[in-house]
Amino acid sequence: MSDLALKVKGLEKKYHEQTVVFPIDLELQTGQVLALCGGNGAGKSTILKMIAGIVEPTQGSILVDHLSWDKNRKEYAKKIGYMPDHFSLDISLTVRELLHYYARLKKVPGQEVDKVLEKVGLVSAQNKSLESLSKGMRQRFVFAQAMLGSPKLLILDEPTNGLDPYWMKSFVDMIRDLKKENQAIIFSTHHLDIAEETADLVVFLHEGKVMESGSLAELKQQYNNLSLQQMFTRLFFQT
Amino acid sequence: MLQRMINEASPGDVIKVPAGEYSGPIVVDKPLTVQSNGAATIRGSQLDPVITVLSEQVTLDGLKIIHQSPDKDTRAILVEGNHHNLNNLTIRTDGYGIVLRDAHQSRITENTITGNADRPVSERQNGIDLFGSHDNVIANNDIIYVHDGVYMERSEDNKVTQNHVTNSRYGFHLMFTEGTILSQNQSEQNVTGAMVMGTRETSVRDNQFSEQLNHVYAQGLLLYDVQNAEVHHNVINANLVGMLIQDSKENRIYQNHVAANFIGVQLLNAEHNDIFENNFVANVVSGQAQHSAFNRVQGNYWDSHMGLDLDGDDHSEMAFRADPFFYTIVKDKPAFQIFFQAPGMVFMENLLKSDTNLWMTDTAPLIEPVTESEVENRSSSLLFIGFSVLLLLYSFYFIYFGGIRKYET
Amino acid sequence: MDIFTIMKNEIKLGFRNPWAYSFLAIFTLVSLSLLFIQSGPISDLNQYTKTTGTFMNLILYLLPLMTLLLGALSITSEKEDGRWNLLSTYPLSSFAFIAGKYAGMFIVLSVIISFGFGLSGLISAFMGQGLSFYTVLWIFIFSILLILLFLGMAVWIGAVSKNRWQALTISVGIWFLLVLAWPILLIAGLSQLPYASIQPTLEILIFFNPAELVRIFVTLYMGGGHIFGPEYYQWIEWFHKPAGALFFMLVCMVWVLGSVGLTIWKWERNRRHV
Amino acid sequence: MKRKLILFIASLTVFMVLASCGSEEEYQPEELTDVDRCEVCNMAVPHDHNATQIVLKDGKALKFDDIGCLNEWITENGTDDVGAQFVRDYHTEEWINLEEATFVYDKDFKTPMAYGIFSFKNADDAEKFLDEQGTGKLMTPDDLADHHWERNMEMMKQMKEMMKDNEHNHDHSSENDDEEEHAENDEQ
Repeated sequence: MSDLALKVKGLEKKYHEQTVVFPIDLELQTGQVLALCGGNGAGKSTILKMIAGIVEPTQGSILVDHLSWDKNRKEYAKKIGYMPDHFSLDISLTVRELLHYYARLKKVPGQEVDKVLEKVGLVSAQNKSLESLSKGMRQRFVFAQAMLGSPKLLILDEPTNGLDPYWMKSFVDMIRDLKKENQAIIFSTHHLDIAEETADLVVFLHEGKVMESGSLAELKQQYNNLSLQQMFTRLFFQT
Repeated sequence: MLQRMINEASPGDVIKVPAGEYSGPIVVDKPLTVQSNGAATIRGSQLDPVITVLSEQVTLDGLKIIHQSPDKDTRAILVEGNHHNLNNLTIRTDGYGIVLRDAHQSRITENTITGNADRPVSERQNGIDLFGSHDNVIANNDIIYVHDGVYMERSEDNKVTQNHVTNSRYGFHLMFTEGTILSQNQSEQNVTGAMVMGTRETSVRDNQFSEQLNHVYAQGLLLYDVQNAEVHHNVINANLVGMLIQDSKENRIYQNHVAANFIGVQLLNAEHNDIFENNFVANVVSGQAQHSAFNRVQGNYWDSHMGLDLDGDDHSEMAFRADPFFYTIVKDKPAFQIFFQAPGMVFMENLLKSDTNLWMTDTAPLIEPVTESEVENRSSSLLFIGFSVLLLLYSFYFIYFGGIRKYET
Repeated sequence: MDIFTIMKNEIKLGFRNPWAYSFLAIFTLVSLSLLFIQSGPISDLNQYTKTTGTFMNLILYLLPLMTLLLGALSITSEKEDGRWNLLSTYPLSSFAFIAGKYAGMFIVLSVIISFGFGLSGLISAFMGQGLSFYTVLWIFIFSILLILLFLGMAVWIGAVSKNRWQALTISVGIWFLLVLAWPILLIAGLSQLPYASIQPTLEILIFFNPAELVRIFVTLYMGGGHIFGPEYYQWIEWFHKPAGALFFMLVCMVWVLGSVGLTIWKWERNRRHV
Repeated sequence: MKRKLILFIASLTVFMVLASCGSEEEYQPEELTDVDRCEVCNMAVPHDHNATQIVLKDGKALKFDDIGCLNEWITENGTDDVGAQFVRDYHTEEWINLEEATFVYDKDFKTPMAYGIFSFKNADDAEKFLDEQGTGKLMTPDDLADHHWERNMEMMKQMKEMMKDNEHNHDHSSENDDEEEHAENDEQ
């Protein structure tokens, strides 16, 4: 049986009286993938940051594997892996060095490093400095970092941003592999084809509000087998 | 018993004091020689001096004198009259050591005078104390733990030479004297090496005044209200203030070596002095001066001064000026002395240089020291080399193992 | 231990980046100048000499600024570059993060000065300059204390600054205030007070300026205390006693723990308030 | 941040005001310490009857080793900033206001800078002292203003002459060691 990896209830975020995320409910089982779709400023990133524990919610509750951040943040932190959308890495270090650093901070044994390096295909580059890696390789590195310690929930913020088609393909493969291993994943994207290929659940967001949500299968049924891209166009431009 | 021997002797006799303990007070009132090979000890613990020397031509030689008294204003030896000779005495005193009152043309030589180290300096008295006593020679005495080593007041033409004073208040203290010669003496670790006050025609030469710095008002040599003094060839080092010259005029100060003091020379209201060919080296601050623009200061070597010699005469065309800025501030509000050598203060002094005409100015400072100080080729201690190596190892360790070395498998 | 992990990483980053080496080069040049400051006779009583006095000032110009810039920029860039955002999703406390960074940067800075002192020390030994061991030891202690205290201030600046530009501005401003402008400001300001309150106020203010605090106490312990004059006589006598030395160490500790503690508090408070 | 800064400045101000309350209208003499130095002549200030001091209006205390040095300072700097002047009683060495003291002068009274003036709390004591000494004159604070303030440095000249006279006939009278005594001898 599948168990609940993420349960979000009434989650809301306001900045100075301005609501950026209206109350939202989400549920995710292990082995499921949820895609948050929407344009810039839709509130995707904020929702993920709240789940990752970076941003404090104004209202609502978040449970990852039945655990809340407020109750036990250390345990909570061990249950998630987070991939930020953009940040500067310490590029003077080698892939291996930096990954080991993250592993130690996650209290994860060293062998994990080899395991995730293999998963993201960075074994051959492991002794190169991050400086010499391409953007795609660096994305893989950040992804590898999130996977350290096999967390219950992977939170990926725009994992496919600025990637070449080859890496897009391998990303899809990786998500599918992880799904097979019963991994729960929540990610944001504006590449709707990626969502279409990987997601079980899809949430369309616009200006902090949920426009449409449901399992991919339900939505397909509802929208006469339109692709997500077509659904998006209909949702935002034809109503 | 000793007194009886003296009473029974006729003038001109030589009394050889047998080894042993004697008790004072003893009075020698006729020309006699009282001597011992150091084995005779005379003790006194009364208000009277342990030995009083009167009359003429008395010689005391090789005696040991122990003077104990709760009252500091008592004396071990009191001398009056002329042509005496006090030689090779070992004196331990709670009050004065040797006191000369109207005693002239006497010689005080090779004595050792020790005060009471357990008492604070203000509760001790002077080692050798002259008042109204002229033409004496005070030489080769070793003085320690007293108030002032050699104190002279209203006395003339005395020669003080090759004495050594330490752990006392002032090494040599001259008040209202004339024609004093202070030469080849040493003063160390006193509040002031030589305190020369209200004197005329004093000669201070070839002395060494060092390590007067354990007091907030410590200095090597102080001239206050002094005229016509010749101060030369002295070595003045490692004092709080090397030379302090105040309210003094018409003095000649030359060829002194003033080194490693906190402040090299201070001139306050000093005018018309000749200050030349002195070395001022390694002082934290070379010179401070206030109201002292009108001195003839020329051809000294100031190591803090960046000189420039264009015409090749070994003198800089750029004048050295003593900045009164800090001194002026501190004079009014001594609390600001805490900014001595504060980086902001030094920065400020370099920024604000106005009205330099009224500063003490060496118009032609030397480019090189007057006499090349012995090249100090000191070998470093093993401790020092070890420490340097340790620091390097520490840094290499972290740079290599902590930083550069890549973590590989 | 997270502190050690953070610390080690900080050291590694330190010595992989060019700025550490430029600071190292500058500091080594400065400490080599120690060889050219004529040292004069060595006195056993006193390590406070022209050499130490001049050198202390050089260090005071350089080291606090170096420390402030390094420390503040390092902390601010963690925020600005988003690395802290990622790390805050880790089971990592603000305490371990800030304390680890502090310790790491301290080692980097101490390595920089050790290299400078070690190299100029060895060269001086071969040149027969014969610097006294205690002189160099005291200046080394002086530098270490400056690093410890200013680094505390630096991490605080880093935590309150919004970006690198702000951190840089505040660092330079504080350096200017504490090192260059301090005496003038105090002389100008305190002169307005009644005479009797000038000194007590000054004495208290000394404890608020690490540059002055360290300069005065190291001068004092090197045997130069009497240069501060009669007003500080009792002060100096007291601080020469073991209790005084202990008090000084305590003040330094309060500075370090206080500033680092405050930084951690501020860091933690900002943690989920982006 | 701003609020904290204001708070800091405010507390500093309060502290300074409190600190400044110490200076009252009434000027008190400051106790002598181990390191006092005469403001004028740089000598250590003795902890005896010779010490004098000026307390300025701003509360700063200036100490002197001789009343002559105090006078020297007044001559140079005036009395505009002076709050009070203190001297010490010859016998008890307690601080007394200069305006309320009685003085005795003789050029041969021995004081650190040879100004030859002693101060007394009671006029009776001063008179008694003069009787004992058999020399000197009594002065009130007002008399000080007209005093010639000469230091006795001439004395040695006279003694020198005398010594030279004595050189040949060797009849130097034996005298006891009291300073006041030989002061008498020199009075011709």
